[in-house]
Amino acid sequence: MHIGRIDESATLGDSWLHQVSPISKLLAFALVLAAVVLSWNVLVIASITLVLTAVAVSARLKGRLAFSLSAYPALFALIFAFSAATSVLGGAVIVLKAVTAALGAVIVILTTPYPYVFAPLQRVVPGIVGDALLMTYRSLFLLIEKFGNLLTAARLRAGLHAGHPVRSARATTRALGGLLLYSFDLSQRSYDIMRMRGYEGRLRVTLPRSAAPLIDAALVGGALLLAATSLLWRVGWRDLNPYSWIVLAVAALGLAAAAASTWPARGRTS
Amino acid sequence: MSTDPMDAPTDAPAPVAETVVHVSCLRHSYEDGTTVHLCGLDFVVRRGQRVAVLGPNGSGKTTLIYHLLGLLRSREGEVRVLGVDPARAWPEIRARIGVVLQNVDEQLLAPTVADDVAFSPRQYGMPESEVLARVDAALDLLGIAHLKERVPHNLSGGEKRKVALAGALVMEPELLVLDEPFEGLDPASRDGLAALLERLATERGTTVVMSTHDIDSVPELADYAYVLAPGGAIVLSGTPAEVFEKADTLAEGNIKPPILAELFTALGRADAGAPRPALSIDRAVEALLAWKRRSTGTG
Amino acid sequence: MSTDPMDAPTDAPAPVAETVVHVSCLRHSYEDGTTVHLCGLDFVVRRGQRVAVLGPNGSGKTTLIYHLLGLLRSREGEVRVLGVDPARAWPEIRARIGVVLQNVDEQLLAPTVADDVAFSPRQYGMPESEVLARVDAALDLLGIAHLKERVPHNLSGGEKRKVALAGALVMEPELLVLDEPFEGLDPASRDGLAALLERLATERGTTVVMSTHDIDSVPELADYAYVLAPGGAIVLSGTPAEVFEKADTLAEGNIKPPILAELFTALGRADAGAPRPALSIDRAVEALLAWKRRSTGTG
Amino acid sequence: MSHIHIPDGVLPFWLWAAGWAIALVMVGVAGRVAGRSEARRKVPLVGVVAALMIVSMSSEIVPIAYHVNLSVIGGILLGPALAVIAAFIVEAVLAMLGHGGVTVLGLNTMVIGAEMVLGWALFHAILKVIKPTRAGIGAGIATFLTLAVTTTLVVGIVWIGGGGEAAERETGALDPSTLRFENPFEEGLFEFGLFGDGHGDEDEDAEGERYLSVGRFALVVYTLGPVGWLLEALVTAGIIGYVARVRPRMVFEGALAEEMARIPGDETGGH
Ligand SMILES: Nc1ncnc2c1ncn2[C@@H]1O[C@H](COP(=O)(O)OP(=O)(O)OP(=O)(O)O)[C@@H](O)[C@H]1O
Ligand SMILES: Nc1ncnc2c1ncn2[C@@H]1O[C@H](COP(=O)(O)OP(=O)(O)OP(=O)(O)O)[C@@H](O)[C@H]1O
Ligand SMILES: [Mg+2]
Ligand SMILES: [Mg+2]
Repeated sequence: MHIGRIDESATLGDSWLHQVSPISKLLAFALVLAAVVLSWNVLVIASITLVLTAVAVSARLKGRLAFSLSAYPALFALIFAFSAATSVLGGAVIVLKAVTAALGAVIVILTTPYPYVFAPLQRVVPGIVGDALLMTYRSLFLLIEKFGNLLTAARLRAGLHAGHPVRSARATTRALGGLLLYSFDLSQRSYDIMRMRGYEGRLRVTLPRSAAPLIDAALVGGALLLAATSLLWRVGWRDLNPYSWIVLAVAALGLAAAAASTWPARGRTS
Repeated sequence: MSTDPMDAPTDAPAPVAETVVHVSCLRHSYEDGTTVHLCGLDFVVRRGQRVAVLGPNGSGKTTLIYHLLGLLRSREGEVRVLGVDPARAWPEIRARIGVVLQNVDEQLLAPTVADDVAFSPRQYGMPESEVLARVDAALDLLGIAHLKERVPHNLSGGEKRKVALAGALVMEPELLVLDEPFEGLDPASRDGLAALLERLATERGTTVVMSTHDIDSVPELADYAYVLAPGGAIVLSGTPAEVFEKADTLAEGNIKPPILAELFTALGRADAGAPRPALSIDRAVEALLAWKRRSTGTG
Repeated sequence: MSTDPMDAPTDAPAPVAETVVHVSCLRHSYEDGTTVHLCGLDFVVRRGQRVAVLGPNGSGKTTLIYHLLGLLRSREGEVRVLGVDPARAWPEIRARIGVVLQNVDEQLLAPTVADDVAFSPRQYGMPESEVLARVDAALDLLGIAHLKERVPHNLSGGEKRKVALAGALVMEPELLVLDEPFEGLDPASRDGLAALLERLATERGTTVVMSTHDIDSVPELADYAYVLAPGGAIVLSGTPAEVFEKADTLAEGNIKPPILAELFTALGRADAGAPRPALSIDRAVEALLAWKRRSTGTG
Repeated sequence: MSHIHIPDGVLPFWLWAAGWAIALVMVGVAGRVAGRSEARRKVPLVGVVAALMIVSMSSEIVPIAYHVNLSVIGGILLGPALAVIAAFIVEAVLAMLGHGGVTVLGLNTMVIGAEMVLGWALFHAILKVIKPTRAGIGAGIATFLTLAVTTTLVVGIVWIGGGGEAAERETGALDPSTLRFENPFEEGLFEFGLFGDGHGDEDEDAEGERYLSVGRFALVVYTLGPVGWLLEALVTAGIIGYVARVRPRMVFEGALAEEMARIPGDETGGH
């Protein structure tokens, strides 16, 4: 969960998705999110997952990073599913929705440098919220990293013994308090430095134009298609549900195609 | 922003070099009760000077620097930087000051080194072509053009510091404030940075305030030095040569003079006719040869 | 600091000291493709040795240390520490190794300095009376008893490093691994730490592996040095005196020899009869006096 | 436990829409209030608190069903106005990561915001009767009480939305028949369900309870809840006790105190 790895994937990658303009990506993400939100059909959601996976594969995102980032929410969805859903199917849908939405976000984050994500966002939300959102994003990864380092330090310095849960818990809590202060100081200095270096509450970036507007259009169009499918199945579920497998099949074909198209390159890199 | 910072209007009082920083008898109390009392001599920096702040751990160097940057507000004592109180009017002077703090990790803001260095010029709204030219120039100055497309968070400690320095230099500030800029740099990079600071001072008239523990480099990299005692009092000031002569006061402040100074002191103890301290290798060689010749002459 | 580092035992092969660390031809690829290839000479540390790892920024010192601690796992090459592969069997050897990494901020785990230093002994379940005794001893060793009740996060950079060091020393480890332990310490503290490491090595037989940029202290603080070239190859090893004689290889590795070595080299250039390099002030004074006397004699 | 882990589409439209409306009003008011004070310099604190809440909400302590919220800590450190903004940001980021959902973002903001504000208020009320050196314990008590209240709020929301026919309408497609595989051209030639009972329309009357069993939800929440509240209270007590000792003003004044690092003049800066 190293911020460096996310930055790296976002800025150094050169897939077709990296070349799509950030606005199109955000728009497509919003549409995909809408599709996930609307649908309550396990096969349709699974199809969206497959399509997103196909996109991730064709953009050659780092599989492990993308997976671990998007699997995170699954854990919590599982908790909810466990406590609230009444059937295996319902639980599966809940988990799948969480993972799919996260995957969409992860694809955007891994292919768009964060200033490009936040510059448009800061234009639409109130000043202080946008400012705080940016600081949250930065703090988030700093924190995760620092927490990891802190755990490493603890491990190097004796480790947290499973045999002493109370002692370990107490040490962890204290470390959390320290982490809070440390990360506060850190983000304070980080923010100070940002302001010293000219930040005024709005990131100023020139959003890159799309390299190929057709691809942009295709991306947004694809997302629109997903949203439409989702809506269609939602509205006409009584009639359409039996044919959900077709959607899934189409998505699976897409994934297979994406995987096939990148196969030689994948073989080389991994 | 393309005009030379030195043309900026300032309030020069005297015909000599104008005062850029003036701190007098500052007292700062941290929340937990720790008090740093930077009293004694006034801390004065004139335009074009390179000033080193020396002092043992915990003497208040970073605290002083935070006050210069308006990050802390003084309860007692006065701080003036470029003619204003930085704690009140920082935004007015911000664009004229370049800063690198002690811990560089948190100062790297952007996803690539190039973007990071470009951060300030972009925020100040420079045209993109100029931004790029400046970024390249700054990276070249520090010899890290090869890191341009790397991700800052993945760099080694010393590399990160160089990137942070490039980010501070890119606006061609008239005042550079550096907290332990040499920490984590390899000796060659230190020399490079020292040479760079000297060039900036002579060519652009950049004023530099830095704290450092690298005593041995001080004679090369600073025109003037202030020494803080434990607890924060400013007990000594002067050119490096002047400062390092006062071995007693230094010892009180837990500061070891540079090796060459020590060598000459030891030599003086062993041989009454030993040469006066020389603080650079060239001068030391000269002095030693003269000393030998002299003794050969007399002996 | 009393014994001369040059008298220290070096890598005698046979019945002498047992090998504590052995790294051979390590290759590490970071995720972004940056590869560090620590090949060339083997990196061998014997019991009781104090070994310094030198090298320019980005040469792979931290990478090497992370492998010793099992924080990174090698794809190629072998790493053995205290007889095991640390990436696999770290818990077995953990209690015998004290560690201070480059960024100390993150290593301070507890709300007060005393608690922080007590972290390891408490986790290992030592009786509280012994914990307290050890904490006091460790704080005294580093001269920071006055910081005992302070909050680590509020300390200055150098003070934090001393606390981290105390935390590593409190278990009386047989192997100390320190990444740039002198960064941010004032010169007096550096000397203190160097003396402490020497005392640990002679009294307790503690083995020390440290990376450092503080070339000038190397002769005093290490018995043995390895030099990494940019890119990571291990190009030189030997006692500090041996290493610093190879000025050419050093220059390739972007490393400047210590000031005294430079002084004597410069002196040698100016005067054919100049003395052989001496790396401590006392010896340098002796050498210079002898040189002068000799010339007086001949002159 | 008080964070609603309700994914999108479970609750009826009117409920989550109302949640959105209320949350937006809350954020708007909070933004106003925060804007009037010297809020700019508190932005990094908001960022860290929000980030900490996100991290902690994403890391479990007890394997199942419990994670720390740190919401009361956030409330104490930020004070009410900024707390609401932080709550909104936390939920927005979690929603972006699929943890919580977009439609329920408003409700979630309401709940977490309420938790933070209530925690802050209770803490300061308790501070009036205990010594400042006991701030940690005070924070612990405030946390336990707050969580008890907000958990009830959550159960209430689920109860309002979960039982009625609205849910049935809204969640229409959650039906095992989803898993029937039918040939669009030869209707009924082959079909099967993944879980055996693939014939969706045979038990219409039981559908209501299939979506979301409020009773079971409440049962789980109220049995596991107190354990979670207690853990959360302990964690809060530890952390606030620590911060109160180290940076007392952060706790007692609930915001950045005078000497703390900041760039002055920012109140006017920006836009
Ligand atoms: N945030 C803080 N809260 C409380 N005390 C502090 C804080 N920051 C620094 N101090 C204390 O103030 C004194 C001066 O610290 P400062 O960081 O200015 O020292 P320094 O000269 O920069 O030291 P170093 O060389 O180790 O960086 C120290 O005693 C330190 O413990
Ligand atoms: N997490 C990482 N991801 C990618 N590359 C890395 C990472 N950490 C280090 N590197 C690279 O590996 C090389 C060696 O780094 P390392 O940190 O070992 O150097 P170092 O010798 O400790 O330098 P310094 O003296 O500056 O601390 C450098 O080129 C660095 O950029
Ligand atoms: Mg400092
Ligand atoms: Mg390093």
